[in-house]
Amino acid sequence: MDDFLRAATVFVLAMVALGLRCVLRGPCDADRMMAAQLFGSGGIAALLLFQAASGLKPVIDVALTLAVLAAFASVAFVKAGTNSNDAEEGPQQ
Amino acid sequence: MTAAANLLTITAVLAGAFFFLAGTVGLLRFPDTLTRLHALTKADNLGLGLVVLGLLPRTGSVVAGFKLILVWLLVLLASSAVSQLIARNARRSPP
Amino acid sequence: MTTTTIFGFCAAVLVGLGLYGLIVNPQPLRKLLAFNLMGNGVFLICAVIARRGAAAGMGGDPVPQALLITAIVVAFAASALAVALMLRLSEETGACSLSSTRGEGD
Amino acid sequence: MLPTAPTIMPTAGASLLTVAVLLPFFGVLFGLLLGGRNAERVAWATIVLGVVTVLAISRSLLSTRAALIYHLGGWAPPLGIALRADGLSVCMMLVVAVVVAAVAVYAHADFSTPAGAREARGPFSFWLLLLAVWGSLNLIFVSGDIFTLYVALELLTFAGAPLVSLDGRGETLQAALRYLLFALAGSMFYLLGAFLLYGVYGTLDIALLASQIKAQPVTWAAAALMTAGLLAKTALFPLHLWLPPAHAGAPAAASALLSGLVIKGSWFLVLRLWLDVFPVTATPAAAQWLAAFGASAIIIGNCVALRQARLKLLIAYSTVAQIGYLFLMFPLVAALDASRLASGPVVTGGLLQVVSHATAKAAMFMAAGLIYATLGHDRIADLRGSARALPLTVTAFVLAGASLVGLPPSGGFVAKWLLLSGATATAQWWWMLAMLAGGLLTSAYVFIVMVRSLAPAPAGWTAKRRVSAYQQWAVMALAQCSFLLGFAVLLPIDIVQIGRTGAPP
Amino acid sequence: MSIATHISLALLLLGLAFWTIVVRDTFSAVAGFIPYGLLLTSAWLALAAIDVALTEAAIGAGLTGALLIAAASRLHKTEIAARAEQRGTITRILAAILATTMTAAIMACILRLPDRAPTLAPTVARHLAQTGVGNPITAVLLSFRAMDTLLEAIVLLVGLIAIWSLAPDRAWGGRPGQAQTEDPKGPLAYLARVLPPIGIVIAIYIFWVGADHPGGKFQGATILAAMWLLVMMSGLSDAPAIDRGWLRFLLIVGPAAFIAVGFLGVVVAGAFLSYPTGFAKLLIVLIEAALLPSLAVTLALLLAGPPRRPGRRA
Repeated sequence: MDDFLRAATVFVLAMVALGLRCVLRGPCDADRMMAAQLFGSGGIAALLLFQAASGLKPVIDVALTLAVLAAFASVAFVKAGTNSNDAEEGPQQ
Repeated sequence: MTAAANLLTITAVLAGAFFFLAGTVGLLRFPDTLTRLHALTKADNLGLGLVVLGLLPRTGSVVAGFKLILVWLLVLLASSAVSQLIARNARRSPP
Repeated sequence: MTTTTIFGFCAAVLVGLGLYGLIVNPQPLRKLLAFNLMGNGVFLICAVIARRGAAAGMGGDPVPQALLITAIVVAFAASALAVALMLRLSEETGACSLSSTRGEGD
Repeated sequence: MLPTAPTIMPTAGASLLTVAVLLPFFGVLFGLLLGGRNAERVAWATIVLGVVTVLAISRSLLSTRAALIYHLGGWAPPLGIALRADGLSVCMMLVVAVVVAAVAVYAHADFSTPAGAREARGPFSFWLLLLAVWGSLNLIFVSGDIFTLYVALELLTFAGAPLVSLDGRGETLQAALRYLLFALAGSMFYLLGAFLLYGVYGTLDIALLASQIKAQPVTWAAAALMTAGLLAKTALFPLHLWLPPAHAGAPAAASALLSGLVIKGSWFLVLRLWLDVFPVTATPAAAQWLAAFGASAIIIGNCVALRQARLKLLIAYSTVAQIGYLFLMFPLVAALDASRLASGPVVTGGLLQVVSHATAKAAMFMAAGLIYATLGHDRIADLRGSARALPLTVTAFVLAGASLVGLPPSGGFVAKWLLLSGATATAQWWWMLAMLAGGLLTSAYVFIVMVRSLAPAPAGWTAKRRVSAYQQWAVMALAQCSFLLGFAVLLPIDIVQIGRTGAPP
Repeated sequence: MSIATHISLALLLLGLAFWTIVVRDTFSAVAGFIPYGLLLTSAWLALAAIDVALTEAAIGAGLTGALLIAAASRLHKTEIAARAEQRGTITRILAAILATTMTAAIMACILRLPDRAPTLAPTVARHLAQTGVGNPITAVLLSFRAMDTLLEAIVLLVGLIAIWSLAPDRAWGGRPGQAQTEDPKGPLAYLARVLPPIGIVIAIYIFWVGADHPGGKFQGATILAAMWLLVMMSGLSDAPAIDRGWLRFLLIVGPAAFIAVGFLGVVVAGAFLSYPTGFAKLLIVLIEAALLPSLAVTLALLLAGPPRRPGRRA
């Protein structure tokens, strides 16, 4: 069973890595923003699978923290990307 | 009981892995940003949901199971809001 | 190959990559990214050392782990200060670069 | 098993060490809370109390004639953190207290909240950062734990870098950024070395490390990493490039702090490590390397200083050169220890060099600030009239310069004399050459500045701004400290040597 | 098999790190940084450092990522000019040699670490009962090496003062960051209404379990800070002007309480930061509770940057 979970981890990680490669290459910033998204779901899934073999309990708190903070980081990410695409309003006074 | 739980874990995790595969294939194959976004969010959130479902029997306590589901809900919430933002952004500035 | 060796090597490469980026990349923000990589490498080495000291029913030596938490928070503050300086610099001069018209000194 | 050597037992009266460290930080908190004009008032109260604390610590050290040791939280190392103050630490604390007080007097004119404003950025930041610099320096001097020292180094960086760019001009922001990046990278190297030491010896306590350390590759690597990191922060040649623009661009009071004190923090740590932690490991070859960098710094720093057109840049490059002297002591100590001779005088010489440079350089930067305020510029070619307008200040500048050159009876003279005799005793004549050449070059630029400022002012010239008398006296007091420091050798007891453990007697 | 997962994790980590260093576009480089933080979290877990993983998840993956991304977007303009000044080939080669040497040296050091690794774990275990807390990391952070934690809180504050000192003079006393012009009915505002209540509960939970299980004030404070920033980013509530009295009080209450408890220890327990028998856990929880709001506000303001707009009293 543990080996199955570990194999699943490697598989999901591989998928995420492949997707990441594609997303980070662009072509536009909107694609790159998906990187955070991709990891929000795929990364956390890999993390959970990864630790399922050796007992889940404390890891769930980590996943919980990650889920909250990943949401925050994605928002920061998208907002930042949006700002840099908009033709720079310049600093507000 | 354990056998049934193991079966659930294996089935759900396999299904979840399949959706991750589908999401990645979508990313690789679809032509434009919006469709890729669609593939990514749909497939990956389902994938995470199935993985969470599969791991539920292994948590050992109700509280832990509840937290696990909460993880999924949080990711779902974030990704729905964020993908809308990305979509707007993509529409405003075509590549 | 044990887990600690794998991550120890990974950490060593991270430090090297960070050092390379720190020297080679001209943009301050890229330098900061490289600094963060280097820092992560250093922290990873500490975690490896902590893991090797697992004893008394603990998964790792708690002292270096506690140090790591402190170090991560301090590194965050450092990044925040550096970013604030870069943004202010670009606001003031319209550019964010470390090489400049040298002062009257040279 | 907890190894307990007699050198790590706590001593009575050492709780003052926590006060010396935390009082300035408490001042920061209090000043932040009250804000506005109160920041300066809080700073003043803290400075008065802090000076009293440091004096009390010195008295305690002199009466017990042994290092003061304090275990925080009652936990003995390796589990807990020890504070330890020996003669070296107390001397450094004293000089820092003196310079901080003088800088504060000087800065009252430049950094008081303007009338009508409730709170202004410059003064608020300056006073709080001044206290933060002081607290982190005291922590560096007394901490006995290499990780706490890392935190102290970062604190010092965070307090020092913004001092560079207090005026908010583009070039000073750039200088501050470059300084910050250098310093951060340096701390990371230091931290890596510290972690490696923990990985091998299982402790971070300096005294415990000293008793366990063995000459082996990982120890060498750790020593190299920590030293390299600290050298980047100290701006020893060839890692000095960040220093001149940062120190020359900052406001005068901030330059005095940065050049006089801040770089001494990381230097002190190198000294601490090489004397107390790594004496077994520090091979003479490594010490020769350190000093070789030092000698190059002396020659190159001084030559570049001579070519400067602006006074503040000249002083900044002179700092680059003077840092070099601080590293000449290492091969001397190593050679003396190796031949079982007393290395004490050389260490005293090195420390005197630091003390005289700290006071002299702070005085010079503040003098340059006054000259700038009076003339409206600091071009060396156009200094005429400044001696007439600011006799006290220019005298102070020259006295401080004399101390850098090493004329008797200055602190610089005694320091260089002690170092030179160490070099003679160990037959390392090449370091003597570097020192003498450095002295000649230094006297050349001090002389140039003196001659230029003695020239009469053009007819009809008036001062751009009148500077306060107390500012001039603050500069003079520091310059006198440096110039008369040489008489410290007449003291009945060599305070530097109290509680030194590293070297064999 | 476990080794295989670890190796793939390490390789992916290195791949992302490599990407961050070599890619031309800064925004792409930073885009790689958020997944990188997530992977690093997994690495801490693989090394059985759960408390560190929590901290990394909160600070490394969350706050640092957001900080760098915002910086990358605001420095976008300066990119093109900066690209012109690429380093020459010789510098690159020398840097590569230096970096390779460094890597090799560290690898050698890691292989040469003593076989019987020194550890303080048994010592910590022996004294754990005296601190009253069950999580050894919390015991180290708040009892054995409490000074480090106190200094760290002070480091954050000094960092904040340093950042504030970068403000333009006219904006002193004002609000940090730019005014937000978000759609109050948009998806972001929706997220900023729904997520923070959940986030706050999670933050307090993480803080509360910290005494006996992985977790604690830093991690909790980071989540709180993130939630506050989210509300600020969505435009639902503006950043506070930095001269507010309540803000200053929140900033210092944690470190001040910490120092106060420390000196209380001198009086009643004989040493700075030592706790009287039986009261250790109470005092530790007290310090942590005072630190939580201070750290949260400090972390959020560190990210928000120096004041840039006039406050209420223009």
